[in-house]
Amino acid sequence: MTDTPILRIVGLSVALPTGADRHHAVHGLTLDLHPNRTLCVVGESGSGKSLTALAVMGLLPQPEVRAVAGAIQFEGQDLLALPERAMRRIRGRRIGMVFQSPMTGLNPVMRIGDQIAEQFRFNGRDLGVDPRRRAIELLASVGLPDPTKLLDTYPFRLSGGQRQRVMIAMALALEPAVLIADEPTTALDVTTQAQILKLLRELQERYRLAVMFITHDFGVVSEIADEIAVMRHGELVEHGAAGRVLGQPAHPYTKQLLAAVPSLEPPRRAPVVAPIVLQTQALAKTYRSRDRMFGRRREVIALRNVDLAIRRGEVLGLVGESGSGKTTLGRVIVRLLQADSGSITIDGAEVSQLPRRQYRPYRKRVQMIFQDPFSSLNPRRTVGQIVAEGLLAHGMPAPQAHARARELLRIVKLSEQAAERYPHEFSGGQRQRIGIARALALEPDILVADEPVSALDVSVQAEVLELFEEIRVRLRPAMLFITHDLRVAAQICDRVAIMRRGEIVEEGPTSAIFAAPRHAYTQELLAAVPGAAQLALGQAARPVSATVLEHEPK
Amino acid sequence: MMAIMHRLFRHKGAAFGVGVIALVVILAAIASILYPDGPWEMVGGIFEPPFQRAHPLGTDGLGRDVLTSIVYGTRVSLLVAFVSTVVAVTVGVLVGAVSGYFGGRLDDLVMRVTELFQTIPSFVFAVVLIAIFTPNIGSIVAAISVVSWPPVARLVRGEFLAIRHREYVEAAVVLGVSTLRIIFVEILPNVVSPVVVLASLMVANAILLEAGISFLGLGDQNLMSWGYMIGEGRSTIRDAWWLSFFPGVAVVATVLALNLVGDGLNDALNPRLARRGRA
Amino acid sequence: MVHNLFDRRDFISRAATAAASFASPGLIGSAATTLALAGTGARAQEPRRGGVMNIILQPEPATLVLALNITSQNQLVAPKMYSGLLTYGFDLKPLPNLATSWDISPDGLTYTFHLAKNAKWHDGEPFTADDVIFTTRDMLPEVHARARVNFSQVASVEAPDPHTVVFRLKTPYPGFIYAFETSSAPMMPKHIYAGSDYRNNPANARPIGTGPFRFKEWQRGSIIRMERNPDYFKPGLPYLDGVNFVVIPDGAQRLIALESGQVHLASSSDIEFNDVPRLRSLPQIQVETRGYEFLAPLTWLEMNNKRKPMDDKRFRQAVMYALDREFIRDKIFYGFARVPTGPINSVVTFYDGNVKRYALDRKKSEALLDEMGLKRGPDGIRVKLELNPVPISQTWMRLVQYVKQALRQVGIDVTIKNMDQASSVASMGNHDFDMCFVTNTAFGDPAVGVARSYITSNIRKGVPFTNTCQYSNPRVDELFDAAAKSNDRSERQRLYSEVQQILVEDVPVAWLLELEYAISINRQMHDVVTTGLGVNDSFDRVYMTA
Amino acid sequence: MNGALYIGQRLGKGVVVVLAIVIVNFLLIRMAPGDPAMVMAGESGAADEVYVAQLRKAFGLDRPIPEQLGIYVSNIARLDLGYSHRMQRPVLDMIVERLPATLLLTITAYLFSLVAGITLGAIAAARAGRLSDTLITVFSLIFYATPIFWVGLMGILLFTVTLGWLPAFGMASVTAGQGGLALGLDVARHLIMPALTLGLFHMAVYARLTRASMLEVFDLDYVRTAHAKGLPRGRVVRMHVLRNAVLPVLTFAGLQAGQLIGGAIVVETVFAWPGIGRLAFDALMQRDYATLLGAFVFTSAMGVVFNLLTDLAYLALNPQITLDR
Repeated sequence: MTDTPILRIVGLSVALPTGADRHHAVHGLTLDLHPNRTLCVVGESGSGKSLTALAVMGLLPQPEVRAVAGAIQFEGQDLLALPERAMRRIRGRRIGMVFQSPMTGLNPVMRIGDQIAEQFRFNGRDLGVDPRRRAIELLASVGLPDPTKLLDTYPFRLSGGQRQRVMIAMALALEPAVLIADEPTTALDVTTQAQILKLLRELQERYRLAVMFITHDFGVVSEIADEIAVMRHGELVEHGAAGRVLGQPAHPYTKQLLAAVPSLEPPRRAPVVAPIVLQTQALAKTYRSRDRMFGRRREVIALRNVDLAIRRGEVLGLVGESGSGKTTLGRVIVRLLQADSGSITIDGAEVSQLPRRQYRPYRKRVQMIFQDPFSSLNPRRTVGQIVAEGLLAHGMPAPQAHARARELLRIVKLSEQAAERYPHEFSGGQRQRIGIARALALEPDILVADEPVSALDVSVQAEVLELFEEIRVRLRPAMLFITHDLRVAAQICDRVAIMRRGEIVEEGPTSAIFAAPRHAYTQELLAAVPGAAQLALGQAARPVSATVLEHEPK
Repeated sequence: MMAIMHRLFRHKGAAFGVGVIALVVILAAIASILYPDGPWEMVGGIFEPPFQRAHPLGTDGLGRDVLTSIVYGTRVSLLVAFVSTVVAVTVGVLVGAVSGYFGGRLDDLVMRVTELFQTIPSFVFAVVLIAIFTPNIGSIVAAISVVSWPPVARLVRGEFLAIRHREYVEAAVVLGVSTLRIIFVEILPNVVSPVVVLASLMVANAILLEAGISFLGLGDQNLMSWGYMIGEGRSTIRDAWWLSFFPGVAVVATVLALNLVGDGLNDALNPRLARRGRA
Repeated sequence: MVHNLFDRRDFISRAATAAASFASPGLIGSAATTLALAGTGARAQEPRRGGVMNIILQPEPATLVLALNITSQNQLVAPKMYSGLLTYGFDLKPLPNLATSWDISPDGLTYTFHLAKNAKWHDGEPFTADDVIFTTRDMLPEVHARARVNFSQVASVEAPDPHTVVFRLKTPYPGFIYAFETSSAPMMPKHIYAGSDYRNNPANARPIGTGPFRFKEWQRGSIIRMERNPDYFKPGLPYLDGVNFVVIPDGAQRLIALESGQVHLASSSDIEFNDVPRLRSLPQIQVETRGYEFLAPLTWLEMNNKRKPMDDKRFRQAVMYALDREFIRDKIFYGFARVPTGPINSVVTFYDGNVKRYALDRKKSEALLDEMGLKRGPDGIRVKLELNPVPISQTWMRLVQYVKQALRQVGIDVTIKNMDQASSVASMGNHDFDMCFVTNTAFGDPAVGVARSYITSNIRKGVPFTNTCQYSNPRVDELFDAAAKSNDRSERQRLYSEVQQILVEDVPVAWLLELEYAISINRQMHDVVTTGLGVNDSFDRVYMTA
Repeated sequence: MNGALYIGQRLGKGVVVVLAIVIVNFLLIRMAPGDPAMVMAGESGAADEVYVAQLRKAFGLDRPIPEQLGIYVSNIARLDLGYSHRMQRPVLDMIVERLPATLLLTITAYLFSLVAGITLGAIAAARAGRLSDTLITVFSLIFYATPIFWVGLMGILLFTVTLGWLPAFGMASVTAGQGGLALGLDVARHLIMPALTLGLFHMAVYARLTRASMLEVFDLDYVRTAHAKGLPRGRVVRMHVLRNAVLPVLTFAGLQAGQLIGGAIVVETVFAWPGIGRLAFDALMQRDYATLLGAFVFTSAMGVVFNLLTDLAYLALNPQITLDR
């Protein structure tokens, strides 16, 4: 039954400032929101989904970005035409909004209670309600422990998940009819994400809310969507019931997106038989910081007695949530950090205690690929210089180094002319490729990849994962692949190690771990992966074609 | 580089600033051609009022032409300002880089010293230094440099601390690039823009400092400086207001121009701010 | 609020604001009558009691005890509390003070002073000859530089009776009569200072003298207050009820205070010379230039006679010819000066004007320099020298810059050394200078104040205000020595005339100015400047009208 | 780690800073050419070696420098700032006597510059791009570029010489005999121009800083959340933007306190304000080491105290650094 929609977006167009890469952020968009139904608007970055949400709330960053056409009909009014004073009465009272970044979404210098109560004082005086009591109810309704004490605490004391719950409570304070959630769980760990999605589901049913949920993660879509709208370059390419769109996608772009989502079913892989290249025993590391303002000592235990081993040509996945110590482990192995105790052996030789000078030859054999494409390349140097840096550092004469650099760029499917251009002229995916080229320059035996694809859109992610697959097959390095995304781990790793609070709680071949997780935490992790239950999303990584890498390894 | 210049000039304030600075530099260069006899020559009656043919800005207590003095005053201001800033920036960058990159005991020491300089009233300290080492152009430049390097050191240290943990620096470490090369190739180029902006503001501040020092009578007696002229005009402010007024205007114009250029550079060098067209 | 924050609290509560009402406690009876008095302070006014005088003081002296501090500021303040045996008229003739009469033996060796019978110290103790002996024999020689020189001539001093003092000199010294001016020999109370550490005697906080006014209060940094001494040894005097010295650090503020009548007297460098003409035009202000005859300040450009080329007389003469001293007098000191002819100020005894004159003559100056072989270089410069500055006020610095510019025109390129007053004086004292400026005081007699700058015996490295130009001429030494000792006035005049002839020919220093400091007085005050000491006198005869 | 310990720690650090300043200056001044003995001798008319030597002994200048330093530092510990032979008075008395004047001037100027600076900065940021923003920006640009003493002089020229509204010199008019309120008003009238002159430059600095800081905060997520809650613009600007934007300004102001006090030396000279700045300047010219150093110790100490007070204000406003964590 399709009851009457509560909010109708009709032919919305949002113009971008001159000089932007295209004319319109959103072009001719028509969508409806129905009470007690969740519409998922899904699309890659730059698809205009967030701006659509902001347009509804009337929060477009004036004057650069303006709604130039269409209407947003809500409760008999066109929101686009409303003056600011009238729009202010809609915001919060009739339409609530939750944003992506919980850590920075709350005012750091104001108590939680005040931030919720101020809405009643300034935007809902006529509701005749005691703000403090109402706030306690709201905090309880979003599942936060001991709400009364919470009223007087400051945001910095809460975790990401807790803060997101507070944001949701704030959005629902004045009992709006519509809730807009712009990627509310993207910044959260997968277990916390699962709880928030469940909470949103319950709240939507309890208050018969019309929810517009914006995300780029199809797993999340499959968990929560009643209806799906797929957007690309500001236009609606597909719209329909959740089951239909996920099961039988009509538009080729939707198909391509779904295909790009790595499946949770790990492909069958023969165990790698090769000598162990990298081994660590009882690695431990504790961060000690002296707070300058008060001189208090604070200690955070990052690694607790970590043993792992990677064979030549094998990809070991290191999976864990934020704060599990997986990044610290990666940095200790490439010797960006010094472990407190324990040993690291490369081809049987203990290296962690070697002084700088003796360790230098091993530098060439261990390389790292970084996570953030925008901060892993020096903005002031050309791509050619970046890739050749390692070769030059190890004494290769410049012309030869630059020639090798151009070759490497070709290997990672970038044009040779890229060598003369600067990083800011490339997209996220291309920058990651440059990072990979840089890491491969010294033909390392060990490659540590720290969340190499987490910052990329799913389609770009797929291409880069494909590149990793080729590297694995052609150059057969021992690779430590750090990620929080179980789907990615499933598709690329031979073996997987699950880390929690500095310890490896479980380790084994990927297919075995995914099929029958032994440790409770692993089970919880796997269950929390969005879209795991509903449908076998996506498919195994495509086999590697031999032709891609003509160049034989050394 | 051209893009930066283009953005700089789009910032109308900066364009005005660059214009004024150019004028001041040109005046300083051709002063001895414009007025070969120098500022100390007694060319007219004493205390002649401004805005008349012979002496457009009037004359002072010894019949010296105010306009000539202002033109010659540009030399002292520019010389003191630029030399002291170059010295202060060089020292500041070196100290900041070392303490920012290596941290530890050295960093603590550097922080203590810069805090010490921050607490001392720097103008008073400069005045004492100059009085001690006998006021002359050399001691003025030295004194201003001594009090102006700490802010640069703090800025560079901060930038180094931030950039040092950026992934592209860690990548260089992993690649086995030498520390010196990392400092000079990876980090320093990215510190240039904030330092350039600070440098322009430091030149402005140095001019104010020099003017204050000369005003108190600690300037170089043989060099005509704006601060000296303002101080000289003070005792006869009632009947010869122009003696203090015009050199003051010269100081304000030059310092204002430098500040505008500083703002312009700031927006030109980190474009994301420019987007909001901050004046 | 902290008390001393408003340290001006009860300052001149009445005088300035309500000019008409003189409700000072001491004048209860005649308050009504003064109300009727109107009109200007014309000379015909009868002197009458009452009123408090406010005098500008800048900077504040370190201590008021005149024996311990004879800076120019204290010479203005202390003579109101202390007295000397004598004072001196405009013509520099000695006049009675604590000494009612005196006589000098024909051989000029014995000086007998008859003291005022009824003089008392402010604490009531009687003033006797013992005080004079203690002061001139014990205290002053130890703490007072000038007195030490003057009284070093004394062979013996005794007091035949409590009111008579007899000085016997080793050799005749006619200048000795000028040694008894209040600041040169302030009489100090023996019963307080005898045997004590003069410098740290507790009594220094509240000076005890015999003068017309008694110390009342000193709020540091703002005001010194003195009240009328009822037992002053001159009957019926002083007329004023009190005198206040107001510290006003800023030049412009001193001007406003004077114009608005808040203050009645400004002297020496309190007011910049360029402001005096405007002050003179104001109805309520009278400008007096007399009163500096005793000090007779003379300013000259000192040249280090031991350094090339200043050792050559012709160079020094060339410098004299290069300086336009009329311009200095009129354009820099606004006419408050006289152009000197030689080493002795024209108001001082034994001055002789018919000497060689050095009018401005740049051609002659350049001729002399050429004759010396100091040809102009390609850049027009003959020689490069250094000049010490006088950074005490804008007027003096204008003089320094004028001299530099004037010498530049004849090819002498002078660089003004960057130094503050302290270093400038230090480099003069250590003979470490090319050229510098000196202002010297004559103290009435050439033997006392003039000789010291030119006699070879007074070339003393490390001590400023001596023969720092290191001029040495045996004939000049002889003449000064003889003149100091001779008792015969006409003989001394002949000797001093010859000395002036020689010095003007040798030009050891370039004499620039005989300063006539302007004394600005509010017309309400009368008989302020009555002696050669000017404002440095006791003010016991000053009186105030409406 | 309670508040008292924190204050104690900061004060301890402050004392170390002041001590370091004193030692540095003591050594510097001793290296200066010329010394007070010569100046004193010179000014007293005639002088000879005996008199100069006497003075030098009285000043203790004949003892080796390290010994003099040792004595001096031990005296400082006992708050005995030494004896100024120039003024024949203990330095401490002279400074304590002038401390209220300087405190009155600097505190007024400091508060004025902070409050006015932040308010103007906030207005400019809130109305970014509009007329009031341009006016305030230009206004602060100009005052940021104007030498303090010139502002003072022009103020005197305008308000005293031409218009005659305001007194230009000293702390109280010479005729202010009356006590209490009348005197208070009179001092207030005298305070206007010096405090404004000293404050305007720093006000411009804080205005620019507040504006920039607020513009940055406008873009932060919690401000967008505040807007999404439908709060009135005034509330958002005041409670969410300003409260966060003011924190960096306070830190900067705390550090800059020393500079403001440094400016006092010039302002006190121009306006003949009987404070420590003027005392330091006169002492400098007359080579009166004891007084100069005493003045320095106090101005630095004031810098440390101002810095600490501003830090405490910062702590009060910024809950993230709680003392009792």
